[in-house]
Amino acid sequence: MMEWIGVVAASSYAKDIDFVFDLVFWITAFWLLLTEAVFFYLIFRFRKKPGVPGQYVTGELASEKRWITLPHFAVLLFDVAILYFAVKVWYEVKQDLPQAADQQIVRVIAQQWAWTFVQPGPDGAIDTADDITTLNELHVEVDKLHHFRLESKDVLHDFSVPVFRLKQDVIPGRVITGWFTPIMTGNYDIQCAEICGIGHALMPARIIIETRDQHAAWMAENSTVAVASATAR
Amino acid sequence: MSHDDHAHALGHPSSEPGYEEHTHHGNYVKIWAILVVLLVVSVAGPFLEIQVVTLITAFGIAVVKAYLVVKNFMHINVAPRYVGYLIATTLMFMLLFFAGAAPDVMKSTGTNWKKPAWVAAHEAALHDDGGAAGHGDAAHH
Amino acid sequence: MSASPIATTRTTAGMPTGRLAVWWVIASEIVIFGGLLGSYIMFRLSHDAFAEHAAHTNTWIGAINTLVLLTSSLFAVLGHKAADAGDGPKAAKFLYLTALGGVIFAGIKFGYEWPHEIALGYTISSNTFWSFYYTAAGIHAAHVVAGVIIMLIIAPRAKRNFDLHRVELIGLYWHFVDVVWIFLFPLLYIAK
Amino acid sequence: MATAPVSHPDPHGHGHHQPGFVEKYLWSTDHKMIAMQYMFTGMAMALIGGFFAYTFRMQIAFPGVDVPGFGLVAANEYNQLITSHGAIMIFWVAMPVLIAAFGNFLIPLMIGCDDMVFPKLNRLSYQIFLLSVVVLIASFFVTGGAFAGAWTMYPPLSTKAEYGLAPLGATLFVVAVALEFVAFLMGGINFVTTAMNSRAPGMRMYDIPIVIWMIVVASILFMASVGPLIAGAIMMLFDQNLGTAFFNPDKGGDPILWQHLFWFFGHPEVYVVLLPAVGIVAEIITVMSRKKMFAYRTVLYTTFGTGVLSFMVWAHHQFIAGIDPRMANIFTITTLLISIPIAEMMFVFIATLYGGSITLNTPMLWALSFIATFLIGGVTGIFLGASGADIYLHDTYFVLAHFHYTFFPIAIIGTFAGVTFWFPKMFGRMMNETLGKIHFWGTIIAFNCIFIPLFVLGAAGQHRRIFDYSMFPQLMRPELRHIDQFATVSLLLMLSFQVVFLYNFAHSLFRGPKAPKNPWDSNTLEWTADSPPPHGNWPVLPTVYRGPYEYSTPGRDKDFWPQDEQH
Ligand code: HEA
Ligand code: HEA
Ligand code: CUA
Ligand SMILES: [Cu+2]
Repeated sequence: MMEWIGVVAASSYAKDIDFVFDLVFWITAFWLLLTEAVFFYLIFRFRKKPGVPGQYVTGELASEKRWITLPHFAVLLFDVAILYFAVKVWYEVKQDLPQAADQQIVRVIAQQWAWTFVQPGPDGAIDTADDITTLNELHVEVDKLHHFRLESKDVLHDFSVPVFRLKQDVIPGRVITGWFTPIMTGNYDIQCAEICGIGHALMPARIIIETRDQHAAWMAENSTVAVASATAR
Repeated sequence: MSHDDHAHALGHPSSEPGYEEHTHHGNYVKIWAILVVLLVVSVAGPFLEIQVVTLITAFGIAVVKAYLVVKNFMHINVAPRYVGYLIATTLMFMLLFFAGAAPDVMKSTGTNWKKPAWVAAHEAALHDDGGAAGHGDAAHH
Repeated sequence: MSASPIATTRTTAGMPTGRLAVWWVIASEIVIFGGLLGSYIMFRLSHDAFAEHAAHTNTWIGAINTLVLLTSSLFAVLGHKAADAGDGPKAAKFLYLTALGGVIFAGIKFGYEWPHEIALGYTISSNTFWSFYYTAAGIHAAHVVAGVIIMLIIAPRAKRNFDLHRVELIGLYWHFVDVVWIFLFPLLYIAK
Repeated sequence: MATAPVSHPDPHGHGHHQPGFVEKYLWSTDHKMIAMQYMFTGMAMALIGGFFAYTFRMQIAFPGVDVPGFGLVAANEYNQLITSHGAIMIFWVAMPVLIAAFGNFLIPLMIGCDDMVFPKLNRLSYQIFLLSVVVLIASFFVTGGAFAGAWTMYPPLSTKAEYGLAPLGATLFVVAVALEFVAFLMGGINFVTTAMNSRAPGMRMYDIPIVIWMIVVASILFMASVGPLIAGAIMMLFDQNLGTAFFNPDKGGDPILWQHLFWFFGHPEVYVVLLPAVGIVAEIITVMSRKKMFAYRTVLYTTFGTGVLSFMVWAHHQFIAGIDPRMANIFTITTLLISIPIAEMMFVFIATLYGGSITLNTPMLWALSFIATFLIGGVTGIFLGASGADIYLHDTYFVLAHFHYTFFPIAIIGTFAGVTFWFPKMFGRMMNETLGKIHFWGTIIAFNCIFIPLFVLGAAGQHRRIFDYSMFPQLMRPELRHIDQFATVSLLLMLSFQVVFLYNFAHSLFRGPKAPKNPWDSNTLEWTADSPPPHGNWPVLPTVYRGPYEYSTPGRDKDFWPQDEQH
């Protein structure tokens, strides 16, 4: 559904989230159409006709009540199906934190109204002098596991990357960790999805997903700057 | 449908509310005396300096005292039963609220998150306790 | 249009209207205090620091105030008994005594305890413990004051044997305020 | 005609003195007059809220346009407008109209008593409500302007001036909301006590009309859920003005605590407004299809079930907000479960149509369209309740479309249904059917044209509370912009159709044909009183002999059997 609307699936779990969406879509579409069909049919079938009085149906008899209890057990079954996949995907995206040998850590710092991204430089460790700090631009390498750490300097914000189907509020006073693995290259929106004051609409950033080589080149170019400015300080 | 069912619901013919049924009045002074004794115990509890004892004398006794007041002074046992259910339901809802909120608010770490600022703020407060004055004006600009 | 509607005199729920309404008031008050104290307990349990702060509250004053409220509750229920017996003047006397308890409570709190603590530098903005302390005790004290005002309105009428059932209603409310304090006392003063 | 054993001791001074204008319209303790006060206030607020919707929808569709009648919508103004729009529509339209106006009007009339049990408390409740309106409106005009932090008021944005919101506006906003809660607490206690204690002789539990049950359950839900938020509002006021730090993480508070306090109330609140609307719809459907309510008791049980469950789902609004991910699983389960009682309720209403003799007049059209559209709102809630999908959908226009597809049927369609149905009883005159149908079709078609497109925009990733999307290339695709424009144009259409309603309403109020006592051949007690009922409602209060839904009972020549008719 989502790709049909025109949002690509650029993270490893985007398709799973889309799957939950599609599943719910088809189940609820089925129920909605069924209910509406019965509903309109009944309105049409039992419209007022001269000489035809209404019937006296209490709905208290078991044979009548069946018409609402059976559907309601069916709804329960469908609910369980939705639940299963919803919780499974939730676990995968939010609860689980996969580890990999070469995972990349990104610190995402939100403030009114800008995003700061801090990544390890060539030494591979975060919070060292060669960290690369970028403003409103996140460069990541395709097919690589990234852990992000969300921090806020002032109010609530929300780190939302629609093409990843990823969204997480950023809470001042907390550090929230999460992960993503980009699976295609490109240049996409990052939005702030939690109202954060006057500039809430003016807090866009870009995520730039690069191939391994491009990313290495970018890092080489920027780490020197970082090192240089760090030593200059 | 029989009309007799409805007859019993015709209600009391009372016009002055509350005067046809009198509450049984017990010995209130005795209850009061018990409450005061319990109060003394709960104040004395901490002097033993055993945390468990303090907790029991503080909160166990609070529950007992509340029970005594609700039963003997508020006469909940002679009120219709739904009153008890009503009060119990609201208390249940509060427990529910606590259970839902505590995993975030009471904890300082959880699955994939932690609260460094919260911990730091409270440690800072602990260290300069007593010198609490002066914080208030700094907070508000 | 002074006569109350017939609606008020009916009792299909098996209880006089006024008493039923006061129980509903109490139910909705429980959730107000429940939300506040629930939040307080969450903070309290997660911070050892709170115990340190709580050590600066004055247990003796808390205990005296508990005694005052318990005693005023006794007067309230004795007033109820007198009202049931149809003895308006006696009921009014007990109501005044109850109100006196409320006044003493508020007097100790606003006249001695709080000024003392504020003078020591523990203000509502000192830290979250003191914020909760003043907020919870303050909301409770507001209930005490409201109760006293209502009693002072009811008592003169009760004395002339009018609206005696109101003596019971204000009593119910007053006991509830008492019960809230019964829990506030260990929460704010004892658990250190 | 019923002859009740209870006689009226005091005919409320009829003929003794004529109440003056103030006493009659402004200082009245009569439940019907208070209901009208609530309704007209709510109507005025609906027009304000609708006007706000017009201003910011114009800005979304045509960024930077000089909105006719308002002017330029800048970033901060936009936030103020949506905040006020959301708060007004929920707290000052849906609540006063559905709970207070219909509750006040219907409870005494439908249970057969002469007034609310505490008429003066009732008057006070309206006055406090009016005060809350005044405070809210005042907040638009103070320095810095109205509050702009969304109706959810999440701290720390809403508590600290340094984050750019006007502190006075924020304080007044919280005060207004708190006052409104106090007013509805008083009202709720009155409603519940009245319905419990003052039923007509002979009216047993299961003889109470569904709408009364629903209003009572809604009031109870309100009373039981609002407490923590009242405490929260006080804490927030202290955070804003006294420098406390309940919600300020730098000094040891926790912003998430507010979210829990808010949504513990916020979710039950949506059912608080849902239930009365559903009740109104239930009454209309039975009357207009001449059918007994299908499985009356099941409706009650689903109502109670919804009520209890509604206290267990609140954190589904916070899935993404930083709560512990493990808790989300529990709340997903409860959230999906709540679909069951509500589905059952909807099935019951649909089953009620079976075997009926359905008249499609204006009230019935509104009632039926409530079901048709609310179903869409309901099932889209399931997308959001499924935690896995909410990761993507949270705070997008999908959420927005979901809750407008629930709120609009409730607050607007349900209100129109109730107003057109009870208008004869309220004002003693009939409304015009033709104008009513024009208004209906115009509104309902335009409504779907506004909000169906917004689902698509939400699925495409468009976020809420953004005044201008030009910073987001992915959202600036012309297809998406066209969809937004289509929605806005549909809104203009819908607003223009409201003129028909307002005209019909005002015209019928003074010029409509006189209404008979019981224009719809309905069973419930209110239709046995005069239209409009006098002060005291009946010269002799009625006695009840049967349930409210005895339509088309076999063996009778009339197809209805009023509750107070002995034979
Ligand atoms: C009266 C209004 C109302 C009503 C009735 C509902 C009803 C429901 N809502 Fe909605 N909701 C809101 C008003 C309402 N909501 C508002 C205002 C917000 C946003 C607030 C904000 O952030 O500003 C919101 C947001 C919201 C969210 C948070 C989204 C987010 O911010 O990320 C969620 C998530 O679970 C949710 C779920 C539900 C569910 C499951 C129901 C259920 O009750 C629906 C149940 C009904 C049905 C399911 C339909 C009938 C059933 C069938 C036809 C059978 C077939 C069904 C199945 C097989 C499942 N809602
Ligand atoms: C009951 C609730 C309700 C209702 C009815 C509406 C009605 C409408 N809403 Fe509202 N809306 C909210 C509740 C509601 N909204 C909430 C809670 C928010 C979230 C705020 C936030 O983010 O903080 C929101 C936000 C919101 C946004 C999002 C802004 C953003 O996030 O950027 C948008 C955008 O399109 C929108 C549009 C509309 C439109 C076009 C209508 C139209 O349907 C309006 C049309 C109005 C009328 C047609 C009035 C008709 C009434 C009468 C004529 C009077 C009749 C009365 C009687 C007879 C008594 N709304
Ligand atoms: Cu940052 Cu919105
Ligand atoms: Cu909800």
